[in-house]
Amino acid sequence: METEKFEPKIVAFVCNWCTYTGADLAGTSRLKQQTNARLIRVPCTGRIDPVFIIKAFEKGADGVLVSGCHPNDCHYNTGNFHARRRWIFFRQLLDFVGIDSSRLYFSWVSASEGKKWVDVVDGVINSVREKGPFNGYKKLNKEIEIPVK
Amino acid sequence: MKQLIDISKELFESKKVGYIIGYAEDKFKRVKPFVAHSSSDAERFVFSNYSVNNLAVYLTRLLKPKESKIGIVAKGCDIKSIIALIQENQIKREDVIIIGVNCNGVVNQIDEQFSKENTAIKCKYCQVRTPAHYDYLVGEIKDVDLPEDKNFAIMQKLESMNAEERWNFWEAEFEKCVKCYACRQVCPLCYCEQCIVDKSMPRWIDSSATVKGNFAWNMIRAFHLSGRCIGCNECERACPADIPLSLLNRKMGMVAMNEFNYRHGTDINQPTLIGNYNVNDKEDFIM
Amino acid sequence: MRIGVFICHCGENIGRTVDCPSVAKACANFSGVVHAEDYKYMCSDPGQNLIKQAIKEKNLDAVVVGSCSPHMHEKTFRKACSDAGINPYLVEMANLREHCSWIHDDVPLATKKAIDLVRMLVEKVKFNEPLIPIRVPVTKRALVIGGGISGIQASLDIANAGYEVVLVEKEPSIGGHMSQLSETFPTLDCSQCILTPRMVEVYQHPRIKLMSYSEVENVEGFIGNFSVTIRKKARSVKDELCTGCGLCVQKCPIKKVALSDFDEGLATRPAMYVPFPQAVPNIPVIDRSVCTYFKTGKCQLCKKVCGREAIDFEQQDQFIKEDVGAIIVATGYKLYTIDKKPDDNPIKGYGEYGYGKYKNVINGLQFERIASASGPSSGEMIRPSDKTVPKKIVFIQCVGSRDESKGFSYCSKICCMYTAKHAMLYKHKVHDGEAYVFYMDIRAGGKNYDEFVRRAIEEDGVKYIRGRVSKIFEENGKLIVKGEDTIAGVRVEIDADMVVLATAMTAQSDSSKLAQTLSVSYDKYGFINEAHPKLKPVETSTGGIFIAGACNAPRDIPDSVSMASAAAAKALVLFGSDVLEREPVVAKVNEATCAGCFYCQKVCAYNAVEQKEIKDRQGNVIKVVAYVNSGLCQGCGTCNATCPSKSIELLGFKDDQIYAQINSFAEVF
Amino acid sequence: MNFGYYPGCSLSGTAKEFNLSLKEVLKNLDTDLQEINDWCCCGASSAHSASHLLAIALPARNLMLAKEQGMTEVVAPCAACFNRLKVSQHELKTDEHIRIKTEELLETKYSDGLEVLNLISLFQKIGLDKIKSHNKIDISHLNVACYYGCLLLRPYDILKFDDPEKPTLMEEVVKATGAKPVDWNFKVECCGAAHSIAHTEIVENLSMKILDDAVHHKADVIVVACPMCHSNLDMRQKNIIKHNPGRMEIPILYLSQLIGLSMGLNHKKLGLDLHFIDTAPLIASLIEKEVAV
Repeated sequence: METEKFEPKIVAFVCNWCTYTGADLAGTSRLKQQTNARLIRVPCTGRIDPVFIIKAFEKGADGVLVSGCHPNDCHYNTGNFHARRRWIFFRQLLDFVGIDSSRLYFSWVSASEGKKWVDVVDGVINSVREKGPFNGYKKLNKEIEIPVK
Repeated sequence: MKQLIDISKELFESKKVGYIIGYAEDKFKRVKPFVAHSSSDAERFVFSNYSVNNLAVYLTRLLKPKESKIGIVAKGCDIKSIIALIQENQIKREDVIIIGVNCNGVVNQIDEQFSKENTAIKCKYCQVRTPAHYDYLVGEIKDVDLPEDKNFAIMQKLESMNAEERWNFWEAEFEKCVKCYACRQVCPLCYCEQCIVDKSMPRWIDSSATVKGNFAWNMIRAFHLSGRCIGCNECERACPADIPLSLLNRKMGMVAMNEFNYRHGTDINQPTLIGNYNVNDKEDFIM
Repeated sequence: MRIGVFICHCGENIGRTVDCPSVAKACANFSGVVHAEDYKYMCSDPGQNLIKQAIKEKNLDAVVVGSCSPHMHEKTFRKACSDAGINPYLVEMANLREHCSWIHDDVPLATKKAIDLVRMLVEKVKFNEPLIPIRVPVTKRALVIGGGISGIQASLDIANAGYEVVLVEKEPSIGGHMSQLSETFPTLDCSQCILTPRMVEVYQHPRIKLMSYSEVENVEGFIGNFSVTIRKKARSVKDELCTGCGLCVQKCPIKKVALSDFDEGLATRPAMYVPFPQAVPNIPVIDRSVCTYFKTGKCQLCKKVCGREAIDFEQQDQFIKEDVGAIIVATGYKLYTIDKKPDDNPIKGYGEYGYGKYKNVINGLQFERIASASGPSSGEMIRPSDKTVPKKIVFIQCVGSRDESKGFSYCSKICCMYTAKHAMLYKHKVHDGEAYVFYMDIRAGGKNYDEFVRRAIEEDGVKYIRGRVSKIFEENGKLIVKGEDTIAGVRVEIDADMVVLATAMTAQSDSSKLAQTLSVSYDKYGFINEAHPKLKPVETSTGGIFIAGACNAPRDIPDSVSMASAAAAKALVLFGSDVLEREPVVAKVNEATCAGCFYCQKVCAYNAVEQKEIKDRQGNVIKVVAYVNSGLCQGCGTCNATCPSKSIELLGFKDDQIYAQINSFAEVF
Repeated sequence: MNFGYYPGCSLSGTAKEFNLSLKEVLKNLDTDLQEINDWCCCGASSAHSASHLLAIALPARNLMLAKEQGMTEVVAPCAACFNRLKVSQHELKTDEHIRIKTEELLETKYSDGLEVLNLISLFQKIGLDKIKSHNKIDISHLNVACYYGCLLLRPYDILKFDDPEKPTLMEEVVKATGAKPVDWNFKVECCGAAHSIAHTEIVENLSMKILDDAVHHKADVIVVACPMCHSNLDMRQKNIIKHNPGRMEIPILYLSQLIGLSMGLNHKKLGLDLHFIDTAPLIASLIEKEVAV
């Protein structure tokens, strides 16, 4: 196990209208990417609650990506603006408690930006891989586990 | 204190208030929150350097009297909480009568002796020793000798650490947390009827007092207060495990200040930070 | 819960990179999954039958299909499951094609990911609730705001289809800017000749309720169920009595008291006036700001001459409520004004062209009035300052358009065409005159448009100079136009008799206010946004509100008319059914735990969150909580994320559903 | 009132009379100027064509000095200096990269908050009523063409001074002196600026048009607030007339000189004898009027 190459686990929260569709376009265009990301589709970045991100880290994510429509392109007009304001707080809070910003990424990817999506995903996977596993929670999780005899 | 008692009595006699939340001494001569229901109760009102508690918390915990108002004795910092509660639809301005008190600093912990060293840290950076908003104003301003801001040094130290070191710092702190939720109970802005930590479907925050759950709890608590916390530091004072909770709130306050030049609880008509947006909000962190 | 998992090979598309049989096998072991199988084409008829059969045989109550993107076939599978008796909202799709097989090469890794993706949705579907589409009744009646050519067209289309229309126009007459035009491009047919019959048709239509000199004050409700308050401004004339004889206008003693808006300030009008002879309705208005009676209490000449006793000096603004199911916004445009310095921003406004300084520097609409047979000079080509025939005329295009520093970054679209038309009209009237046009590019896209511009250049000898004008100043009665010919690479100076500026088309000054009243989005210029630039050009962000014409962007007459008909068609589609079905993905409040902080209300872009009082048995208000109007909610879920106690949740994407997905993204941590 | 003062090079050389007249007028308006100690060149019209950094750093040095010396408002009478100081402030505020470089170069931290005033905004600040109250000589017969040139007004986004195409603030000051500003066409046209040396013919051509338009609109005098404009219109005027005969001379005054005249100050103290175009007839006309009264 120790010698096995580290493969980061990435959870991506994406909005239905822009990024999810942009990721669809990447697929339709057969743009190859690494397999580490797991997408969770929500209607809008406005729906993404910081507890999602904490929970993803708790569950063993090494990196989290949040992506939605560009400003002014939001399907729901203002969802991404409210989301952006929350992120400004949340990422600095996470950083302050020791989950630094090289584990939490944000992007605007529109439905037409299949290529950008691939670059974003691969970029995040690569930099988290370089950063190594997120041991903070892994350690805490081990402590809770009931030892199996 | 005569002024305070006179005003309180007058309010009772004119039937303007149903009760007044203030401070009184208990039998051990300790200054404690006290709800006066009559003129004679009001005789017991005191205000001193030992009037630590932020009484605004009771505004959402007590039932509003029928057909009259709630009176409240409040320091400059506590009045910010009252304004915040008004901003967030928890009370109506016309339902409270605020007896503002000029404050000359309060003690750090109730059982301590008031002195320069034992002055609460929040007093160090307080700008509202004379309240900004009130119906009545009592007390006098004296020169106060303030202690150094110990937290500032800790903040600086934390900011200079790398992520792992910060994580370890907080891990050590949160290990002490017993999830008693005193921080929540004492917070005037934690007025939710059901806290997210008490929600079991789904259970976002582990309710057992494990470090993992404590991380989630304290992060979410700070996040839910971001852009809202007015810095009364009651959470930290109430914490039996002495976790420096105010650091988290202070960090969020700094974000609100640096990014938005915003301070909650200063103006009833100010649009709240969360819940509004600016098209030009900073987004240099977004790819 | 009994869940069925169906893995599609999509021919080779998924099967090539994802080992579908082993995915199905792995899924069969997930808790709650009682059936898992794979098939070549799940979306085909046999594939769908497979699902239906399994639902019946295995008594499934939820389904996860691992196939293509939900954007592709979610509807298909929901329909199939619904046919077999499962609520369509208990069906989830794992995207194994666009998000897996098509973007990966490594079969084991892709297969592992596919299993993860299916597992996440199996976990989610366990928390899905059966949802029933929201049904709302439809009021089959339309409101059209704006009585220009777009509003007229939309009103006529809807009314002719058999539905009632309320047409609101803020001016005393309908007709809009088109009624001011002399001739129209590219055919040079007379504008009023083609417009006035339409105006009369509107007036006489039994199903159109025309409310001129009125404005929309307030709009409540949602698609199919709007309640609109309209302010009917006091005309000081009882419109039900007035016959339009015009005697009062003739007798009004203060004749030249105000500049005529219709003539763009080139002529005057009396205090009592009809904007133009063909006005519809032909009912005069008293301009109270200049009327002698309203200023001094004396005169009343109009009242004396009116045989029908229609004059009513005491008339007040009236507020009228109308219930409609659809709203079409056709409020049009106004021209960028260069005749005064815009407030607080001196850089805008073209001081170098001399705002308000030179009488003979006019804008395009003023030229239309000069050229119009019904204009102040009866169509004689004379300039404003001394009423002489200008022998040399300069047209400048893109004044305010395509000029970010001084005006707007957008192209006003119609100026190339109308400038060519102006130059032609001028040359047709002043045969020995010279016409120059300064342009940036000629944008003449449209049927017979470029031919039209070529005609101006080639047949009528209009001289086109590619370049900008830097300064206009007066010298010895001539306007010296200093500019640049970028093709010849020389500076040019023309001593013109008159200069016509093709100023930008801008949004109406109160358009953002109207947009806020309607809760539709608008851009930074005040133009009302379409819901989608390509696929929903006449819809707005709010259901049931449509747009037509230049309120959306600069637009010429044919485009406005076709857009108006499209908007009318959209309204008619709405009227085609008695009830509307909407996706039940809306927010719902848990009133027991809501603390009433109303942050949800602040973040809602659709005003869907309302305040609701909870009362005890005596009728005392115990607390105020949030309430979601599901007719307005669009299902973004921003409220859900904002609510600190999670007392408001978005159905279909509730917290427990997403939690389940996060909880299961990795088999082991 | 007290203002910081950045005279700049021109005011100690070719535009000596500008400096003289300004100081003389301000003395009478109870306004003190405190010259920035150890000021240096602002880079003028040449530094920015050589090095962007230098063009920012030179004015930045002066701004920093002013701050250090406790000033909050600095008057830069020369339009070019005004322009360069404002541009430097703007760049330092908006471009972090250049600010850091400048700070490294000057080994001082830069802080914003200094207000830079030009000649016109200085008089606006002192107050038009105050100027009016000091009027001693009636110059209401004087038709004045206010000439702004380029550097006072453009680029507007940075200078935020007056309408860049149709300015009026100088006219307001002129009105306060009692003189009559004329409405004319070329108040913001370029005079040719630094081409004065290398392409004199361009300057002559451009300045001629300005002079002609002023005369055409019945101006008796052109008033400027820029040493460069002054030198082009004043110094080149004789040659303009020589090369384009049939023209009348028109005196070019600094705004401060005009105010000085209305205050009845000594002509020599205002430096009115230092112009190429003789101001004596103008002064004579004032005295004549005085005598007539």
